[in-house]
Amino acid sequence: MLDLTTLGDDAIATKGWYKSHKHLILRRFSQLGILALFLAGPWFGIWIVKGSLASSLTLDVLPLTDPYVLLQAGLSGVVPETAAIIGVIIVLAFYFLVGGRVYCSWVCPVNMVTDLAAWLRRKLGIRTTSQISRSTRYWMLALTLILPLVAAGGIVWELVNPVSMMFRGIVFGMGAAWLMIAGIFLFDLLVAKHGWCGHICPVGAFYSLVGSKSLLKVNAVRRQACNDCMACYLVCPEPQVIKPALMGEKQGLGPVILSSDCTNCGRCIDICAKEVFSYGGRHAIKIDECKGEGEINRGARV
Amino acid sequence: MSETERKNEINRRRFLGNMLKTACGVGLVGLGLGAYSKRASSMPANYIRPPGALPEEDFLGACIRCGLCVRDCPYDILLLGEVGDEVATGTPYFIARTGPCEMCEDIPCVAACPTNALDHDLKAIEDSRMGLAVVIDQENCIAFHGLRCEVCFNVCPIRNRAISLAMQHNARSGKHALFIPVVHSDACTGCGLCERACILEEAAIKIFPTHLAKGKPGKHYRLGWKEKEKAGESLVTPDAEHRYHLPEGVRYDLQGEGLIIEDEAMETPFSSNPLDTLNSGFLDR
Amino acid sequence: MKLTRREFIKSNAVAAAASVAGVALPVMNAAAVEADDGIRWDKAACRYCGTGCSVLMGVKDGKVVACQGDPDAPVNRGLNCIKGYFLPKILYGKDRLTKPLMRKKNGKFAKDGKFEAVSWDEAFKTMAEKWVAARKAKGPKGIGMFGSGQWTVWEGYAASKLLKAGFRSNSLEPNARHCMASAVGAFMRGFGIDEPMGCYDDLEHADVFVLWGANMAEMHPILWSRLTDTRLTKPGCEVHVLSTYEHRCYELADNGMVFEPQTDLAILNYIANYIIQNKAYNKAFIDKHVNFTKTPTDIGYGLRGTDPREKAAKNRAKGKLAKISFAEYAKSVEPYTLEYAAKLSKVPKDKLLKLAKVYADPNKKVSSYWTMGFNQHTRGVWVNGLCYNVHLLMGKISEPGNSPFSLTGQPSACGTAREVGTFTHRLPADLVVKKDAHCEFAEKVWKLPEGAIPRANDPILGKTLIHAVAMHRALNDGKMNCFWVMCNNNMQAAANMNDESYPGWRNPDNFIAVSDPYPTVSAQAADLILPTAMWIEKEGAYGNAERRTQFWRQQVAAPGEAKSDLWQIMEFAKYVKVEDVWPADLIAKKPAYAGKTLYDVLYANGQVDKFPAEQVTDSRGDKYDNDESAHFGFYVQKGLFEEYRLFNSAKGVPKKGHEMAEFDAYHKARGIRWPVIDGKETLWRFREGYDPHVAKGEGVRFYGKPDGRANIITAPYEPAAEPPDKAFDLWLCTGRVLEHWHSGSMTQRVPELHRAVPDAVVYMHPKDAKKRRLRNGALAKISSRRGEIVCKVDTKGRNKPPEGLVFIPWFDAGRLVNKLTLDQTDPLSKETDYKKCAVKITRA
Amino acid sequence: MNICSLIVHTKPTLGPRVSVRLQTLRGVEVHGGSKEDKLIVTVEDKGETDSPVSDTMNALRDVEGVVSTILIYHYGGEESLEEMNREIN
Repeated sequence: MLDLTTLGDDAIATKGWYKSHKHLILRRFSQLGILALFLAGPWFGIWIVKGSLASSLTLDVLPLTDPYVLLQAGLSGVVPETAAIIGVIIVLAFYFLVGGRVYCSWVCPVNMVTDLAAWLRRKLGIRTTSQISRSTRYWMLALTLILPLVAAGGIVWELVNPVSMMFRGIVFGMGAAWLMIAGIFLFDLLVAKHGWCGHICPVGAFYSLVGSKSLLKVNAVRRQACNDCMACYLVCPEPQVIKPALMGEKQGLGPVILSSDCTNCGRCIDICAKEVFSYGGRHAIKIDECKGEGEINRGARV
Repeated sequence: MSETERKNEINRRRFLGNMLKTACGVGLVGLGLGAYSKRASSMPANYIRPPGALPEEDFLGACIRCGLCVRDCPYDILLLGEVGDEVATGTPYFIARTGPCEMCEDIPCVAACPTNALDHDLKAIEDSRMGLAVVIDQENCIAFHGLRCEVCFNVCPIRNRAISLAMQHNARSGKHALFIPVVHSDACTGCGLCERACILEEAAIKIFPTHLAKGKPGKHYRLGWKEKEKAGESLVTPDAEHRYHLPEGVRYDLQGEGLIIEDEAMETPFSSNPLDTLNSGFLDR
Repeated sequence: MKLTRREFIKSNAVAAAASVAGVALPVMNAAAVEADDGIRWDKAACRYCGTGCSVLMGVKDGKVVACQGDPDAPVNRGLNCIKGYFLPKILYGKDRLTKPLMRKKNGKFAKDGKFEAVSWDEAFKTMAEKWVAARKAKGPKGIGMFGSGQWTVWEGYAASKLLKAGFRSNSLEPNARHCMASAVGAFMRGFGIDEPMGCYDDLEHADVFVLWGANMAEMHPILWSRLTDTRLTKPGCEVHVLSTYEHRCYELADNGMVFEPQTDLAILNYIANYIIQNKAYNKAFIDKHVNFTKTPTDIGYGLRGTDPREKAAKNRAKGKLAKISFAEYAKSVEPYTLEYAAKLSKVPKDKLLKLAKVYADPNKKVSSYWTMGFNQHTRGVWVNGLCYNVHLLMGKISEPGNSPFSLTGQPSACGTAREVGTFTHRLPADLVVKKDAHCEFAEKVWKLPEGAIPRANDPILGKTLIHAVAMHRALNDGKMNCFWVMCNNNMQAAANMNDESYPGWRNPDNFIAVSDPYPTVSAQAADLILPTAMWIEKEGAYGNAERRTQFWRQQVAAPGEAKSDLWQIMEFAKYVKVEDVWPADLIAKKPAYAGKTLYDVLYANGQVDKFPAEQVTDSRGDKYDNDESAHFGFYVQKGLFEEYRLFNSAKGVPKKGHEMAEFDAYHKARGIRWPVIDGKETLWRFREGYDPHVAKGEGVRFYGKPDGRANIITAPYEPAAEPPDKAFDLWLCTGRVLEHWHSGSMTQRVPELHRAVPDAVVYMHPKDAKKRRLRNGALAKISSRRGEIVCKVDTKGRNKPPEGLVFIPWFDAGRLVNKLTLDQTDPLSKETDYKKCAVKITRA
Repeated sequence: MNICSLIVHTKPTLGPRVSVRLQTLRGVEVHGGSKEDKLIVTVEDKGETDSPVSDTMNALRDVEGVVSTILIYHYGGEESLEEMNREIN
């Protein structure tokens, strides 16, 4: 078994610390930056973005609205304002292009919590995990969309949704929401690996559907160079998405990670000492440039 | 059954089993959520929704908890429900006693709402019905004891229409009047300025959600004088002229004060029309 | 539950902050809720207005913890207005002054220095030095004192002695000059004796009420409550309201009239004309009790002599009455037809006619009430008089329900400012310094050498009279160098702050002392601030508008080194020697006074110090402190009051009619209405049966005048000093609101009252606002020829001005409306007109 | 002996953090209100020389996250600490 505590050392050794954490840092910048934009108003009176992830107004002109929550509202019988519809179209178009779950890894604040839980799991060597189906989230998604139709409380999911709760908590006031966040953290740490984001969260499920045909993808473009170190699987929050692209050459599968579960987080790009992965377009399957080196590596592995 | 088939069979069973398990689990979560939502959709009576808010049940369906209304309130009175608050998480409300609605003419909170949870058809703030002011504690409201307070009346932005003062005789002091604040639901917006201004330690006038504040008369009953006023005449044949047996000096005013005994002792040398006296020139006589 | 004192105080502190912040604390300390056990109740007159409600104050552990309206008080029967409800809180504002503060630099007084705490000794030493120097260098007008209708009776009396007898200066004025002087002027001219002939019982006996420039609904809340009750319960009762803008009284009005400012003069003349034309006047009454006179016209506006309006005036400040016949009088009001009055005043004819008719109806008892609308008027004495004319023509005066009634604004404008003579021209009990005989009598009572009190036109000192507005001008011109302001906030209250008040106070030649419990606008502009023990922190007496004198005991101690105004006046007198301020020849007339201090001469004169200090005790045996008695060693208040009583009871009293009861009687009663004769009080004056001064068979006698006849004084309509024009196109009227008292120095420190009305707003007509692209709640800049302020627009509030007029209350220290007003006065009464000047309004 | 209570306005949502910072100052106690961004704070000293309340109140203003402070109540007494700590009923 791999020593999880030294995961990524290889990449640091070959590429240096920065390159092997580049996307992680960029993501944190993105997540915190978005929070900062929302907080600049209430804290410093600099009003760039108002509202929350559910719906916001940037510089008093650009409306952005979360399609998932608006869909729930719509199901409970609401006709939204034009601004909200425009906002939804902009958001949908964006995630349609860059991948729905980019929301999860580049925007969602809960990601920082669950990433921390995953990191601690590795550092502490916690291996216990309960069997929860990864499809649970789609069931949850279905549930959250049915509830507004049948239950009395309107957008029921928003009563407990930790994703919006955490963001709103930071921007408007936390209340007891930290309990919920702590619950997710402990759940991920002690109960199920990638339990929340990878199995249960219907928000992720929704965005994964939004981005199922997205253009921006991670591409195992130099998959021949793979030395089977397993680092990418271990660090990936949705490891099942890697295999078809990385190992699928034999089955005639392309090197692009096509699964919509992929969050485009780029951790695999960072962690790989052999620089197998890179971002690319959905249809870019140029693998020839490094074939030679790939051959050698595979040979070595065999 | 071949090895592969058996494997497939096991996989299918496991798949079905897993699916059932997941479905049951999610179903349970759903039941829990449903129950919780019912509880969470009840709100303390002193939590008031912003102007234009849809009826509570619709509001909870329409509000996407974005907080834009909170941000656009120029007086910073709107709060967002936090987890643990007795209000649906992330939904806006205000508490009149500490921060009432200042009734902006352009209603920025409604303009900010992306989903019509705050109804964009609300064009004039005077038409909003956030709640209804109720003079709830008539024992402690000092106006009911005859003290000259009237702060609620004076701060009310719908002057003299939402709150008026009913002037009554103060039987206790015998020579003072009471100035009793009376709220009129046809004009009160529930802004809460009165509740904030109330000078008691605990306000005697409070804003309540309209459904809690208002009674409802029996469908069958009409107030006769109001119906007559509406119709402009009696609903049935007008009363015939009445005539009575009366002694000298006594009249009977049917619609007015009833029996009138003209007291001769009270007679003065003056006509009831002052002009008769004024023009009589008796001083020059 | 056991608590330490520290915890208890802290829990109170926390509760106070939480209630202000509107924060609910999870567990409030049980100490915050107290039982009523151990509260000592005692009566007092309410601190605020001239209504004179009686209140009971509850004291526990040396602190006022509770209050209630006095259920046994005839005025208010246990009721209060909203200000009275919060009376205890005015004592405990967080920023009470507790130490004398003087501007200093390098350890010495400096006009441009910063305020530093000093001892009373240092404060008075510095002050006495300045006062003596100014008195010597500039004469009697070199110094000045500005007192108050909120002083207690003996404070006013002691001040009158200090200035008039001690410093030999008539530079003493009360803030009542801004408030009641016009009423006084009209009483003296019309009746020869001050204060209303009726009493509050008129409120139950009248059939018709007419309000002339009195917003009783807000300014005399409890009286309004009585008036309203009569309107509700008495068949046929009518209420007529006149003002230059619609206010809360119009809610009850049967005949509400909004007239063009200054045209009340024309309306009253119209009513008189109507009565005469219809021969409705009471000829028998007129023949027996009335003289007809006329007053000089075109008298100017009390502005500085350099003002072109003054130069143009033919009879500047002249008021000598000339006798005329009834026919001449009738002719003088003849031009005031209904058409003319309606055209000038813009009041519909039918409304004016309705008003005239009620006055002219001999069967209707009419009570007219007025306050600042009449008094703060460049023709204030005239307009007061015109109202008396109407009542006198009809004989509707001095009997239950028929009453022309001048309401006072302040709690003791009558009791203190007027009765004990704190005006420049007055001495106690309606005596005046103009008359030698009056001065001689006062000198006798006060045990002074002859000629000690400066005459109005003194053979040696020259002209000695100087009124309030002139004092500010004299300060500004450097002619007056020392000024002591007590118990009022004249920097905020006086008109034309920018051009007169402020430059005058900050004139480097001048030394300004301000005595106040709080750091007011005046205190900020002063050089020496003296911390004051207020209201029930001292034994006191107020006299209300119906001649009712009410006493209270000292119920709590003042904080820190704060001392009552009485203490300050008397203690300061110790720092001045007779030689400092009296010429040698005067001292020579009374050699015993040589080398003495003013304190010895004025207060330790064997008369004031006649009553030894005693333990003040009430009928239940509760004991009360008396800090002044303890300090000076005798019962100061009693001594002063009893000496004042000599002005009504000593041999050779020049004027009768002001008789007071003995000191001790007042501590037992809920106020007594003077004249008090044989222990009986007087309800209606000048009427046989009610007034013991009217002999049997006389029916009515206006005994203030030698011939027992009142004066009907004809006066025409004359325009205001500064009507709106193109540049400044709106009338500005200023005034008060129910929730705040005067400059707000007390009520703005009550969180609940502040929350109810936090800021002054400009009330204006929605059309006027729209024309200036303003709407309700918008910020507006209001500017006049003298200054500008910014405040919020209110088009929907309690006051509804007509187009062309705006109203701004003056309580708000953050929006000083007197930067805008003009220092115009009635040339006769010298009272400022705060109700009419021209402003313009733009978006801020 | 001085006891004062103040309302300390904090930047939005910073109430709890400021509350913690304030309690490090001598004689300062926070009694609640952090949810409204308005803290109810008492300041007390034990005599004239020992860190007078005025200094502490000035220090309050400089604490990060504090927007403004308003003095609501001031008790200043001559009593000794012993007197103050005596029980009342």
